Amino acid sequence: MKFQFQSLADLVAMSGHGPYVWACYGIGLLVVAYLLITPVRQKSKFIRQLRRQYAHQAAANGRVDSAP
Amino acid sequence: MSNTKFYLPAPSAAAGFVAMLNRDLLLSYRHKGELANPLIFFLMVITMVPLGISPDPQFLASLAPGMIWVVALLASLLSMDVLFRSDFDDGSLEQLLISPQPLYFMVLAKVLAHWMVTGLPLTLAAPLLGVMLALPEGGYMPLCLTLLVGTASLSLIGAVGAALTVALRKGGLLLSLIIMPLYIPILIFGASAVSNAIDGFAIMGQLAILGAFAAVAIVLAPIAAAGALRVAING
Amino acid sequence: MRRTDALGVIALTDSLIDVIDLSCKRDQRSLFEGLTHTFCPGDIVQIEGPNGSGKTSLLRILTGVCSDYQGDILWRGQSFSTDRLDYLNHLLYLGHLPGVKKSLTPRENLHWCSGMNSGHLQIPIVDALEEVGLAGFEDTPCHHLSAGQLRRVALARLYLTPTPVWILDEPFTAIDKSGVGKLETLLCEHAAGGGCVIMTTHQELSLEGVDKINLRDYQPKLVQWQQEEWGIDV
Amino acid sequence: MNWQWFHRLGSPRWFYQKTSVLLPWLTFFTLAILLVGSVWGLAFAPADFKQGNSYRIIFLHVPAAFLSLAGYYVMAIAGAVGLIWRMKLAFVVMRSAAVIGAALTFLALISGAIWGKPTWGSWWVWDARITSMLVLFFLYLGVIALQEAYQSETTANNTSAILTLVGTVNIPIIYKSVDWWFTLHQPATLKLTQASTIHPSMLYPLLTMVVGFYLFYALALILYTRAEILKRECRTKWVAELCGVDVNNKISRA
Repeated sequence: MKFQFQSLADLVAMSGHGPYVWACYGIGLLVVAYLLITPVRQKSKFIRQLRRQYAHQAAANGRVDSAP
Repeated sequence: MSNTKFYLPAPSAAAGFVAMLNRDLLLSYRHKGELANPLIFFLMVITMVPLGISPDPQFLASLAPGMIWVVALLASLLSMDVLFRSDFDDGSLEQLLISPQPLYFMVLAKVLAHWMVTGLPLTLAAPLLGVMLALPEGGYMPLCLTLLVGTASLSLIGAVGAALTVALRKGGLLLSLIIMPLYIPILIFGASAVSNAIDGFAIMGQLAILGAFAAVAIVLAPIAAAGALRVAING
Repeated sequence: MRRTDALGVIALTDSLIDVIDLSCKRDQRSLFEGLTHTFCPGDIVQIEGPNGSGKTSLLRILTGVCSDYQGDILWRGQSFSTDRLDYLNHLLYLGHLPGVKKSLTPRENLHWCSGMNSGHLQIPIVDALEEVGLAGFEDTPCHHLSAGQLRRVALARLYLTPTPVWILDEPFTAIDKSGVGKLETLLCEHAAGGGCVIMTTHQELSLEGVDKINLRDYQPKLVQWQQEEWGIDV
Repeated sequence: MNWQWFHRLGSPRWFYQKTSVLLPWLTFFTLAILLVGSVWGLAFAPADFKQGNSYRIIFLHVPAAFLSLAGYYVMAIAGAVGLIWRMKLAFVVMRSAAVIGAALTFLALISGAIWGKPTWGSWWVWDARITSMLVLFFLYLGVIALQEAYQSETTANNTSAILTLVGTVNIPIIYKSVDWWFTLHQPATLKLTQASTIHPSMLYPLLTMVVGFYLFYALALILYTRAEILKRECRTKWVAELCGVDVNNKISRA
């Protein structure tokens, strides 16, 4: 197994096919990143929301308890 | 100490099938105007083709088999939406689900009625449209044969989509979206049989495959449609 | 409890439908819980409860149309889904919607209904329509009829098919006073003849001996934590 | 046989906790293998003698195409399990699989189109494989559209599960008929993949990428499912504990 290109510039150019190949891999990266980041963000956003909700509830409870 | 007042013979599936078929045919008969709609649509779209592309008979002839098949498919699809919708709206679908009849045969009866008032007229009207699109001599018989068998499968598969979207207000477009990919094999074999016949090749193979599709669809599609009706009406 | 005669004739002493620990949950929201009741021949049972307490859902569950429930429903001693068609054959359900086709005549509509059921008619269709006060309308297309008359077409089925179990969702809606009286008599006769009526209504009934199930009593208790989901509904 | 494990498998909490342990490892291996595979394919695999360097797209296209088809079956099996055993978790998996599958099908389509430009001189050619991919994409879109159309979650789940099952019966038929249709209309001489001719030096990076994509699929499915589980179970005690809420304090209110 050996590195198939003369230089890094060659690797980028890929004898003229560079734009196509790199565009493909770019889109691939975007899709992979999207599929991994969306659920993680969804989850953390949801946990934050739930925490706020519970904190709100706890505050409301505190007021009820201290009421005469 | 028995009560003979409630003597109930077991209902016969055949009688239920006939009752369902009769009712749906009677309903279509009462709405004669709607009966013609798919046909008029069929005719209009075919009129658009020469206007939009070219009136050259040779060009049209090469286009005719595929064009007629695509439009027949669309016409059948557009008429599919009402298959269960009106029954859902007035509560008779609910009555259908709780009637002591196997739902499979009820769905089959409804699809048969639908096919008799859409697929069959489309098949009969197809030669006329063939003339308008300069379909070559050898294509007429195969066109009618493939449409006859193919529209039956279209109605059966379409019934599944109609059942899945029955509870949705705006189900029409969604129905097309979910069902059209499933129509692709029928379109491929139907249209290619007609072109093959025009080129003088045998078409028994394609006809046999279309027949096999119809047979499988008769067995499986009503099961899926019945299941879909049960879950759609549940919500 | 399980005893059916050869002809499918129902003995008066048997219970018809047993509902055991029934609860209804739709999309995470619990409507009622822990409902247990035995419906016997001769019973008229009125389901009560505030709006949204699940009256219609309960009736739909009993017809088998709605499956969002947990618990058991027995038809003459065995689960009503084992011999579904037999159960449905003994059942008549009138829902919110009359289930009447507007472009058909009352006669055609009832003809379809009887064709779907056993086809066994107690009295001719014309007589049934006369009973509900639609004499002379047999061959008028239903879109010429009023809402009340449409409902009467549906009610005519009560005279036609001899099913023991009637499940009626608001049968008195859009029915005038004399019609209500007539219907009440019919329900009484049905019960006296060994039938069973399960119904919801907002009307004050003048009937005697009506059992009542108030769904308010079965409302889910306020729980601190939502119940953890345990894989499969067993 | 004891079916306890199967029941537990359906418990969202059990699933969530087990996958929490698995997740870091899975993420690490997935990203590592994908990275190794891409570098290998892009820089170290020899160029194809006919297609030159543009063939390097197959290291992305083929795994994506594999997974989009396999993903449909994952979705169908999940849907069937949900319908038969009324297992809610299965429906959650089905929903997640629809989104991931559609995204991967999209990737396969786009990469196929980009590969077509230098090879056939056109962005879009009605090649059998790419046409089948397009139909598969439509099938995914249909399932997602049906899921979104219903207000009631139960109905949405059940109807889209039935649609997936109907689609599953149809997919082999569609693929076969598209293949047949393609041979009818003069096949293009160059195909994106010619399985029989592929040289080991190209096969190994391809296999690496396929494995990487399978792992990635599992990872994405688990992540989506976990997010969905939290949403569904938001009122349960264990989710509250997970969010760091003082559970006992809340009980004192009642």
